Amino acid sequence: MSELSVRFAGIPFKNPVTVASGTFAFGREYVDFFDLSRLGGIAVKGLTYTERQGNRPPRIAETPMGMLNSIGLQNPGYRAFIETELPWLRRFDTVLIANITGATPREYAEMAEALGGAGLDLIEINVSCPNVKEGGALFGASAGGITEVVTACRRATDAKLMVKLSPNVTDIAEMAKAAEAAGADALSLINTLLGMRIDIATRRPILGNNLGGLSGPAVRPVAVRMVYQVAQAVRLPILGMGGIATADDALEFLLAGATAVAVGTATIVDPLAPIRVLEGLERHLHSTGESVGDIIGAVQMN
Amino acid sequence: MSELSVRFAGIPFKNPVTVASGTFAFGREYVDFFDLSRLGGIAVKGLTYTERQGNRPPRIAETPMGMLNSIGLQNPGYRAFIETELPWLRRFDTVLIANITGATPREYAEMAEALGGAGLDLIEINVSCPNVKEGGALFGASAGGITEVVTACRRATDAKLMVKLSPNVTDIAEMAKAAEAAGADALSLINTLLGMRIDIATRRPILGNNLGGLSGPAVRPVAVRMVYQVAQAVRLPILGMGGIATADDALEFLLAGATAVAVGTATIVDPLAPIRVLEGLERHLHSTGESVGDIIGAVQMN
Amino acid sequence: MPPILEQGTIRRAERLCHNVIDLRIESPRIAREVQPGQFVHIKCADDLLLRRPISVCDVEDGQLRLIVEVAGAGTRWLYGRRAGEVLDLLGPLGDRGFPTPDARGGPVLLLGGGCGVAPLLLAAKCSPVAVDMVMGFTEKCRVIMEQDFKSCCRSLTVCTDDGSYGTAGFVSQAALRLLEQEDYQAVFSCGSMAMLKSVVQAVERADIPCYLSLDERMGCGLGACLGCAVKLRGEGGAEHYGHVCKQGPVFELREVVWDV
Amino acid sequence: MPPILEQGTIRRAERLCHNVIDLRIESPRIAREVQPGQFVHIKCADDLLLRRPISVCDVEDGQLRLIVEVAGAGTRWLYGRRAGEVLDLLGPLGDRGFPTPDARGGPVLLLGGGCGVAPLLLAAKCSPVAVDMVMGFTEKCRVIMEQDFKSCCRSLTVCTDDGSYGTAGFVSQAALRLLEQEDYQAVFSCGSMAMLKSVVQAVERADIPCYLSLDERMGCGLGACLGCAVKLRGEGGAEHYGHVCKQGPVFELREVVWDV
Ligand SMILES: Cc1cc2nc3c(=O)[nH]c(=O)nc-3n(C[C@H](O)[C@H](O)[C@H](O)COP(=O)(O)OP(=O)(O)OC[C@H]3O[C@@H](n4cnc5c(N)ncnc54)[C@H](O)[C@@H]3O)c2cc1C
Ligand SMILES: Cc1cc2nc3c(=O)[nH]c(=O)nc-3n(C[C@H](O)[C@H](O)[C@H](O)COP(=O)(O)OP(=O)(O)OC[C@H]3O[C@@H](n4cnc5c(N)ncnc54)[C@H](O)[C@@H]3O)c2cc1C
Ligand SMILES: Cc1cc2nc3c(=O)[nH]c(=O)nc-3n(C[C@H](O)[C@H](O)[C@H](O)COP(=O)(O)O)c2cc1C
Ligand SMILES: Cc1cc2nc3c(=O)[nH]c(=O)nc-3n(C[C@H](O)[C@H](O)[C@H](O)COP(=O)(O)O)c2cc1C
Ligand code: FES
Ligand code: FES
Repeated sequence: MSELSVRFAGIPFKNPVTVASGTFAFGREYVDFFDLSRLGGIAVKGLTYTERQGNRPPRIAETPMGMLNSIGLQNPGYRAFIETELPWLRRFDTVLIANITGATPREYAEMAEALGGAGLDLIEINVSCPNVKEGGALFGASAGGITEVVTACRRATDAKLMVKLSPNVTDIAEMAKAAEAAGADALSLINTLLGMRIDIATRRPILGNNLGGLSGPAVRPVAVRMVYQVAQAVRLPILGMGGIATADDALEFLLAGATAVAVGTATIVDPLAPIRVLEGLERHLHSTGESVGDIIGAVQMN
Repeated sequence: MSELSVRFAGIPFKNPVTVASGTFAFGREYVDFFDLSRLGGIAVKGLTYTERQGNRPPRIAETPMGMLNSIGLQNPGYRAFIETELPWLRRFDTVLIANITGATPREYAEMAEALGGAGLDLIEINVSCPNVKEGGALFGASAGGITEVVTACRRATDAKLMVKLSPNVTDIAEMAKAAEAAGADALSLINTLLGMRIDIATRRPILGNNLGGLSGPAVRPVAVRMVYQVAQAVRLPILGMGGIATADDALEFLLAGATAVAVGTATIVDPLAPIRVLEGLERHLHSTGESVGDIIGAVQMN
Repeated sequence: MPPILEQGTIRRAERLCHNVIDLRIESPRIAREVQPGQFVHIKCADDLLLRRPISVCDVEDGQLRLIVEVAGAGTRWLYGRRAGEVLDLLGPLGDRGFPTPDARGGPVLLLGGGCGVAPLLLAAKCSPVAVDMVMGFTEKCRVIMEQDFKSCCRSLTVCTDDGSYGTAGFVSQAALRLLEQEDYQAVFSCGSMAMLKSVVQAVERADIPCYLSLDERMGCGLGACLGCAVKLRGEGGAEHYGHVCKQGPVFELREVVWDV
Repeated sequence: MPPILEQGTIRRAERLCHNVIDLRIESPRIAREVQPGQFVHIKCADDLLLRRPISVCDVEDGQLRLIVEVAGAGTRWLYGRRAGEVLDLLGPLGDRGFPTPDARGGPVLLLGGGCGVAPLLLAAKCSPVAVDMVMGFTEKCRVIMEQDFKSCCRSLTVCTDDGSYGTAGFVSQAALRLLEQEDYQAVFSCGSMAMLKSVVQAVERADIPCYLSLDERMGCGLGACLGCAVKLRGEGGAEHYGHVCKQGPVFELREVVWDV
């Protein structure tokens, strides 16, 4: 085992660097930049039960060291993913992570079952998308909602389930515990913080959908805090994300208790960001002579 | 009435630009830079029942376009404030805003009573300080906690009460409604988002207190969103803050529904920031021929 | 031609008028591949997170030519660049630029407004048929690139809104006159949304293809983030969201659903 | 002397060694007021929110002299500045710098480590009594400002940790020897926390006042945000938090509670 490899919810990852759902589509746009097999894992664009066109434009607004998005889960539906995208993605030697959002627990369960059956390594249950009206963040805003969705998925599949938590809650640890109790195998966090920008010239929100999700470096301190709190509260492995752009950022998440990390917005800015994070991590481990496992959760509180 | 003046909870403000609690101490450090009477209002450093020394250093960590602080309400106690600072502050022609944090509803009430008696224009009830163990954010994390504190204060004084809401909640509108129902006259938001930074070299949190509150431009989209949501939910006037550094930023908050704004972290960077915001606002109004009132809540949703 | 990340050194930075700069950037790998209508995505100041899309106006000797007008913080930063500085470029982007006109067809009409004239230059230079160019600006002091177009277009009409230079009036008005006189095989246009709208109205009556370069706020520029949505009408007439960065930035007028 | 906001133009930017730069900044209003040990608070790159505190090393002809060593993003930005560029300065800050020695007292001993030698230069130059300077660096190639101190100190001892230049060993060891030989009225010191600790140990035995310039992460630099706390022992022995930017940055060794 190389010093970069980790076991995450029982799944071997060749390294702890993955790409975050919604920032990497189904990978096709990035093959020109690097070999996708170098990644620890790929979380594909969020899938829904049926095809979705997403929200009206504009869908992106820049903010200080962050961005708001209101894509609204534009995707071809989970069946089309299984048929059209999955066979292509399979050629890469990396952990494939589906990301699902249902309008009802039943939709979640059906998708989890089908994707598990299709051989997805890990199914990320997105109960935190702030950009759709039904489902999504609605479930992620309460322990009860999380329990409901995760329980339904757990019954439907033996596949590994990872719950993607919303940061827009009072007590993230409570949400994590609910997911753990309902049978989740792992947690991922954070999804985006709900935000808004107003164009003072037009006096309208910049986003066509008015509100959107904040991501990027701006949110990193909130994400690191939540990863730490969740790591203290549950025994599940954590996929940490939120503003990771460099290996140093990734190390912060690992120290806080994440077993693996995801690069999101940084890839939107620089297609090579995940590789830079990976190579930086590699260099760091070489210099300290450690393996990733030595760093996970190694923060010493003051 | 000039185009800059506003009525806020029945109190006339000469302009809507105030300075945020904890970023302006008791004003003494800024008299060398500008005439404090130019400000619409001054929120003084958070006061507690007895003197507090605050948290151990380091207390500040920079983050992408933001900062974490864990001051922990270092202050001389509310009585010392009334005796030593208030008489000096009274010489300025500006609205004085006390900011109080109690360990119990009773402490809040006693402070509100005494400060009301001492003639403070507005009392900001801080139920959202993330940096103290007792009281503070503990109350602000639930509607019940807010009700308890505000009810106690309301019984204790006829002074105008403004509740400072925490952004670290699932549903900010619910908190606003609780404050309104309990008799608050106004709301201020947002306080800081709870965050953490880890020094990867020492593997310890940078802040001596481990966690701290995130402020500055990074949080602005979250703050604007919350001001908008609260403005939709209650009829109370809102003092909006969170990352305001320019007049354009202030206009976003006014459009979202704030009646006045506070400049916080920006003053820490540039002592003249509040004046720049004020002058920019003035120029903007001159150019459009509007008064502040025309802008408040004037956002048109898409 | 897969997109390339390239550090391009600015060789010349010339102010064309207030708030408009003409940059020549040594970027041989991108320059070799670029097609008319494509754009590069540029990392600007350190405190600006996202890249900014800028059309390629011309290519020569491994250099990209870009015309940038200040619209906000990112373009202001670009406006401040000087020769010798290095830009982080991603490009060429956009699967569809302006199509290559049919060498046996009629001439092509180019309609550009303000900085929107920029991408039309490469289209004009690459055209196997004659091109007529109409360019519009608010006023005389905003007129740019007149010589560039003169040297590669059969005719050039310069309009100013206030009549302070060339023909008084809008691009669409001058376009209408030309469309009556000549059998164009296609119209290529780029400019502000207001200008495009009036061009659309003018051209809709004529039954010829009209290719528009569209503007949308962008994230990745690669088709991955789905940020730069534009409503399109599909084969069967069904509406769906396409993406300006990948499927565009040039679209045929009739595929676009004009919501706004 | 109230603090002043001033845009200072860099007149000279000279690299003293790898990652250390010597800046001369035209800043007449701040320069007129500055006292030994005070600092300026500098706005660095646009993507760095907070100012960075840097001690004033010297003043001459309305120019501030600053010595900056790269420690992170802000100091790296400062290291990249060149003559002609303008810095946004806030200063002079700190109510208490190094005290003016009693003209009738004994000499003063200055102990500096690395870039911490910088503020001691102005203290040396302003001293009415003789000063002995001991400065320590990790190795020969890191030695800076030797000539500057030579020209204003009675004696100068240069130490290097590895003995590659001057005396081998730490500043505190050389200090101990000098303290045995001479009746100093005070010790002034500035350097890393590790160096200050060893100086504290060396000086504590000698019963003379020792003034240390302390480092703490800062926000406002004015005493308002209460960010730069340092634990102090008050009159009655009670501990409380003071603030480096306002009550310091120089403190007498016995007021400080050495927690860490
Ligand atoms: C395909 C394409 C080609 C373009 N070619 C040119 C060109 O050749 N010359 C030129 O001067 N401009 C061109 N633009 C417009 C240019 O991209 C915007 O003016 C620029 O992005 C504004 O950034 P800013 O930081 O100056 O403004 P800000 O308003 O500060 O930008 C904030 C955010 O909004 C985005 N944004 C704001 N306005 C626009 C806009 N009109 N289009 C797209 N994104 C916007 C920015 O990219 C940024 O993400 C082009 C746009 C597109 C989509
Ligand atoms: C009163 C005073 C005088 C100083 N004088 C000098 C001097 O003359 N020359 C010199 O090279 N350095 C001096 N320093 C140290 C210098 O301020 C820090 O090295 C610098 O702030 C680090 O910023 P950065 O962006 O490079 O590092 P980063 O680690 O990226 O900074 C991140 C944040 O932490 C703060 N920070 C990090 N390290 C320190 C530190 N050691 N002290 C204070 N804040 C820190 C930064 O100000 C910033 O807010 C002085 C510090 C103080 C308090
Ligand atoms: C454009 C965009 C689209 C996203 N789409 C999804 C999605 O479909 N499903 C999901 O779970 N998260 C989605 N996210 C959230 C990211 O996966 C990630 O949780 C978040 O952006 C924080 O990480 P970052 O700061 O590194 O981007 C999206 C984020 C962005 C910026
Ligand atoms: C150093 C610092 C100290 C603060 N102290 C207090 C305080 O004592 N009481 C309080 O209600 N808020 C306090 N705050 C929060 C601010 O008043 C404000 O709500 C927050 O910083 C968001 O605004 P900003 O981004 O403009 O700073 C403090 C913030 C900072 C940065
Ligand atoms: S900008 Fe990302 S899909 Fe177009
Ligand atoms: S830095 Fe603000 S009080 Fe010292």
